[in-house]
Amino acid sequence: MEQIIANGIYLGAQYAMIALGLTLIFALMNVLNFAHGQMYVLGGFVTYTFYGQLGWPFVLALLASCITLAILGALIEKFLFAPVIRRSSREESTMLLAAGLAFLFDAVILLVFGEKQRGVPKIINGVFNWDFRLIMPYDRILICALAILSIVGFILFMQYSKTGRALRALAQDRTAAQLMGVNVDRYSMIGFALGAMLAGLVGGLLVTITGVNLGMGGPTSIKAFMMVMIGGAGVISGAIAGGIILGFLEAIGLAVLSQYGDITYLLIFVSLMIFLAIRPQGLMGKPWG
Amino acid sequence: MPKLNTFQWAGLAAFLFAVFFAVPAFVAASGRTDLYYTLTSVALLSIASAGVWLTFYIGRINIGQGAFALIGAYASAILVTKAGMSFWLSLPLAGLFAAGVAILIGLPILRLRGVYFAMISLVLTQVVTLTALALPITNGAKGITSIPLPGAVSVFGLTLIPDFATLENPRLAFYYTACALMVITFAAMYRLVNSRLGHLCRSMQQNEELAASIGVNIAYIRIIVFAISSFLGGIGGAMFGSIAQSVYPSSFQVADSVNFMLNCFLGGLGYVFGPMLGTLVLYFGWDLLFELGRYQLLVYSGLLIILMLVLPNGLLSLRLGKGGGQGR
Amino acid sequence: MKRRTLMKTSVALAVSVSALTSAVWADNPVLKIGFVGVTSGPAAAWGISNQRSMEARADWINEAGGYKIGDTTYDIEIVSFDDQKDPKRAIAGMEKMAQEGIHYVVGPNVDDGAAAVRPVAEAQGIMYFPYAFPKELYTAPASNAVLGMVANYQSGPAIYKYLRDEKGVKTVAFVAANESDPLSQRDGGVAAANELGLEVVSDNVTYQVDTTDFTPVLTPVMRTQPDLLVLSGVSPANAPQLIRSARELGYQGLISTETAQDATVLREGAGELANGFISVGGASTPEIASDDMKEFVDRYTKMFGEYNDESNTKVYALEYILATLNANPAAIDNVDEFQKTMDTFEAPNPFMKGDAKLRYVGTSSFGQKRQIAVPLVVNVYQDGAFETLFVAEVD
Amino acid sequence: MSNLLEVRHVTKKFGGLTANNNISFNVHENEILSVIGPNGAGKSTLFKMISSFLPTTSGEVLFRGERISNLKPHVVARKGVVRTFQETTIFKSMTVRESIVVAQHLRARASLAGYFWGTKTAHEDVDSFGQYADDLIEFLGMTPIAHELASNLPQGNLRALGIAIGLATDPQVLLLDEPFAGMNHDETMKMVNLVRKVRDDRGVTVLLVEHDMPAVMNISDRIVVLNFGEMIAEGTPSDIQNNDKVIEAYLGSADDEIGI
Repeated sequence: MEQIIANGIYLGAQYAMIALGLTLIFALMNVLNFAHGQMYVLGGFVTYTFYGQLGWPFVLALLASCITLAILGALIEKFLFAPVIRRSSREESTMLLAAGLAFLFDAVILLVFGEKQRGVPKIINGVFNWDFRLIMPYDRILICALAILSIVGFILFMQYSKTGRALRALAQDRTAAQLMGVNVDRYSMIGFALGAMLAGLVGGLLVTITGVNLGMGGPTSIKAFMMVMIGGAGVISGAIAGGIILGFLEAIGLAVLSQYGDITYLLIFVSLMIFLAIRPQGLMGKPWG
Repeated sequence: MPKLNTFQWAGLAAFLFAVFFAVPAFVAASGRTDLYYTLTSVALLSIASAGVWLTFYIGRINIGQGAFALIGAYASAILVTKAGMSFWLSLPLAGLFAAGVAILIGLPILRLRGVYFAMISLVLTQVVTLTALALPITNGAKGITSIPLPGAVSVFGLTLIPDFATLENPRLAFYYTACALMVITFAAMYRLVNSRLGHLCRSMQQNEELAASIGVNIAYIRIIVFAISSFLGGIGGAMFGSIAQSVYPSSFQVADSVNFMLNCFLGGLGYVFGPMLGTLVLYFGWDLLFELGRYQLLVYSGLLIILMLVLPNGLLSLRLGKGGGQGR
Repeated sequence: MKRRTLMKTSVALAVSVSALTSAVWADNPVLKIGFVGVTSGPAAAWGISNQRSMEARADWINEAGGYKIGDTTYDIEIVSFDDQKDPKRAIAGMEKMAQEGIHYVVGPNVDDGAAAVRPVAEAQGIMYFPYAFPKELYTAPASNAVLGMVANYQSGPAIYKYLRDEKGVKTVAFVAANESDPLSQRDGGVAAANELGLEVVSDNVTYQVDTTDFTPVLTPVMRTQPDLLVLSGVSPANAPQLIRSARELGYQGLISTETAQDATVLREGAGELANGFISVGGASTPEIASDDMKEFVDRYTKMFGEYNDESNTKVYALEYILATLNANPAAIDNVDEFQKTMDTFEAPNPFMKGDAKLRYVGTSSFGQKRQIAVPLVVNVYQDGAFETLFVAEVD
Repeated sequence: MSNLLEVRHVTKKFGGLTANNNISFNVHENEILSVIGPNGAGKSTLFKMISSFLPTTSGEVLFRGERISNLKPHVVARKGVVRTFQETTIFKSMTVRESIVVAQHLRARASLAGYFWGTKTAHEDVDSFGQYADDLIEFLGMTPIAHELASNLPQGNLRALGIAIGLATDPQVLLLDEPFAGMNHDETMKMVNLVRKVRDDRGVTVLLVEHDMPAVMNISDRIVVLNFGEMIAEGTPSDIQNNDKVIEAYLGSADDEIGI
């Protein structure tokens, strides 16, 4: 039982962070960022390069991941998404762009970092073991704590900083924000950069535990979509709730249903579909997000 | 009920001529027999993409067509291998089965709109894959292999379709079959879009509430359209199963679902023939870049992004120029 | 105007790049050998190690002046097709090979692709060397597929038997990814273990390939306290994480798999926790690697920056194709001749010390010789490198 | 005069909040009846319940003695009770004529499959739709803009387009949602005349919700007044003008544009 809760919290925290970036970008620009998983992988590879290969301190490498992805996000928004959104007659057209970007990242990652699974030295050794009732390696506890801290930091940032408030206004109502004097173009770019940065940050954090390989991008995006759906698209609290719920579903499902083998995920998917049929806007979303 | 003008008749004739005569003649002359399979794939994928396009037409972003293609592939494979049914009978049944599943699933999920529908349809592909892995009738992880080639069809002793296994070149037979199916599909689509159902779909795409207020049974039309869409997916999947003579849970994956959607976007969502063109360009694009080796994906995705920047409303918007968004 | 120039430029760019790469200049006539497999996306590692080992070997041959078959010396050109792990694409790839006049193809890497290309290969007269295990691919009436490695239902029993006899293993647990290939391999492994009289204590735990935390997956397995944990068909990406999770959960027993792994990946991903991990490799461990093998590893490393231990096995397929053609030059464009030669073919194995032979096997598994004999080298990982545990042969 | 539409004890609660409490009134055949009230009086909630776009909490709405509340909106439309929307709810990328043609689909005699195969009935339908659309466009004086895209029309025309779409379904009762909102005096007068013409020439009964008092006084045969979800008055325009409760309600509310 304790183990399930601990696993749930650990998974939930990392999932929530992945979902946060995705939902932020969605809320601001109505873009379903298919390339989110690839950004996460890229963040992992940057940390791998600086921490694992060049021997920088972990925190600096993490910072490098954040900065790289933020810059990348800003550039992508400015030169790709913004023009396409401006000129396209249907906003869903950005999906093609996002998918193209996902392919492009996959190609670049393959060429630059190779096809192999990569890993970095552990940050801390040792395993916390409470009488075999609760087993958790120390590095996992640390990463979990860092993830929760980052989430709290992000919430505080969105709540109290000037930028955060502007972003929230923008997410709520683009036109109204414009009327209130928010520089929509600029904050869209900042928001996208921030979303990409979050992806990079999780990637950097998790590379210490799971390692990283180029195949992780697509499935990560899909998981992130699911969390966002559970919580409600474009809502920050929803993304966090969705991440934690999915984390717990996995932890519980794998523990309870293990003897039935292949059905944990099937059940998660099916119950998600039933849930959405009953509550189409997710837990906290606005209808038709 | 629009009548085709002379120009359109000429275009249609040229298209049919190209598909059924010029291409085989070209292949025979140049010896590029690998083109048959490539073009067969394009035809079949564009059939499935046409289904996706139709769901776009009622304002739903459908990233779940891979699920129905897989269902169709399995339905046909099971009917052929386990029940000993003729492939030609199993083909429409596979489509109908996919449509039936679509109705069951569509009842709850078609109420969702926007990204919610998009994301849940994406999950659908995984659900079907996982189900195929878990079920005994689909033979789980081992898939269904050694499916016989389509057999002969004869009426009163007259052979309409020969037994593919006896043909020297089943590729050509598959090519003709796929192209015939594609032509029928798109003719039907054109007809449908320009008939009352198409008009009602358009009204729903633009405003579901207003459509309901003028008496359109939106729930019913959504289901009908989703069923037709999935029927097409099932047909495409069943054909692929027959060509590969095997079906695995991974025969159609999330990537396929995404590609079906991309085909529609690339061709242009406002144009019936968009999915056909989009499939052709995306599939052939990949094939043509084959020479680039390790840079294939890089160049491919780069071109995709550039295309999107230059023609954000799809390839067909080029022909119609600015303000042609409503031309169909 | 502007958009038109942009399009023109990009088209021109694509054309010129393709023109550049396709112009391969050679004095000798060129023998093309194909590769159809996955070299992009999540499973890229499988195909890339394949493709690179072929390219490295071909390069080496060409540098040495070519490969002599009959009276002609050929330069070897590798034609690769990325099937993106999509069986539909794999068919297209095989068609492409037929179009290029290629009769010998390595790949595909997975079950569904290997099954899907069978009709084309048989119709077009192509021998192909998949890395997929389903028996119907190699059993008559199937004729054109040759298994390019040791199947898990062959290596599994050997490993389990060794561990039962030498390490006193009595109970086994199986874990597999929820995908076709690993699940099939798990079922094969379970059958083999039962046959050997081992007790299978857990065989229904599966995981999604994209799992980032294996602790919840492994917890129920660890509760059964097996002597041996088998990671059926585990991908190199998942292996280190699974090992790490199992060890962190306090598991003390043995861990093994029947697929090839990479030492660097294990070291980076699991560190010393991976010590004692048993996997199946080719012939690069110092005990058995010949000088040719060492040179191959050097050349591969020089060409691509980093060696991949999976290539130990994957280098063999090309060698077999060439050596068989050498034995019967008539087979160069006639796979019937090739199939005839397969029954009696024998040549020295250049990659192994001693008098090991290249020959076709598989009679006991498939009823016909449709498998290349690669040494079944069972390795154990120790501090960043593999050590040979034992070497066996398949018949 | 017979009762075409009967609103009987209709109540709507959102959680603990009562939006409409026990509202009852009748709409007679061929009359123009307006529901008015200050902002937040519950007009649009009532409007949505009559057109079945919202379910009632209790009570029912009858049309020719048949219950039409708590049904699907399209079912109510098929019975002949059709609502309009405010101007943003249109078929944006259809022309005026296309919109009107689509809206006639309830009059279709051929089935969906019939249209697909192009049966004789379907062809006749299509011809008659076009004919009817042209007639209606002329009737509404929209001929000059018949082939304009809806998204390109100015606001005033959009409102008329909304009414045209509603009329195209050949309704017996037309429910108008704030037809005069945001219009200046001239535009309002034009719209008043249009609505009257619809009733007079086409025999369509009209129920509208509105808070523009002068227009309502001008156009209505009878008026129902809501305040805080309660019905406080019902009667002819002159009755209402002199009703103390109504005057109090309007003077008591802070922000509105009263015309009394």
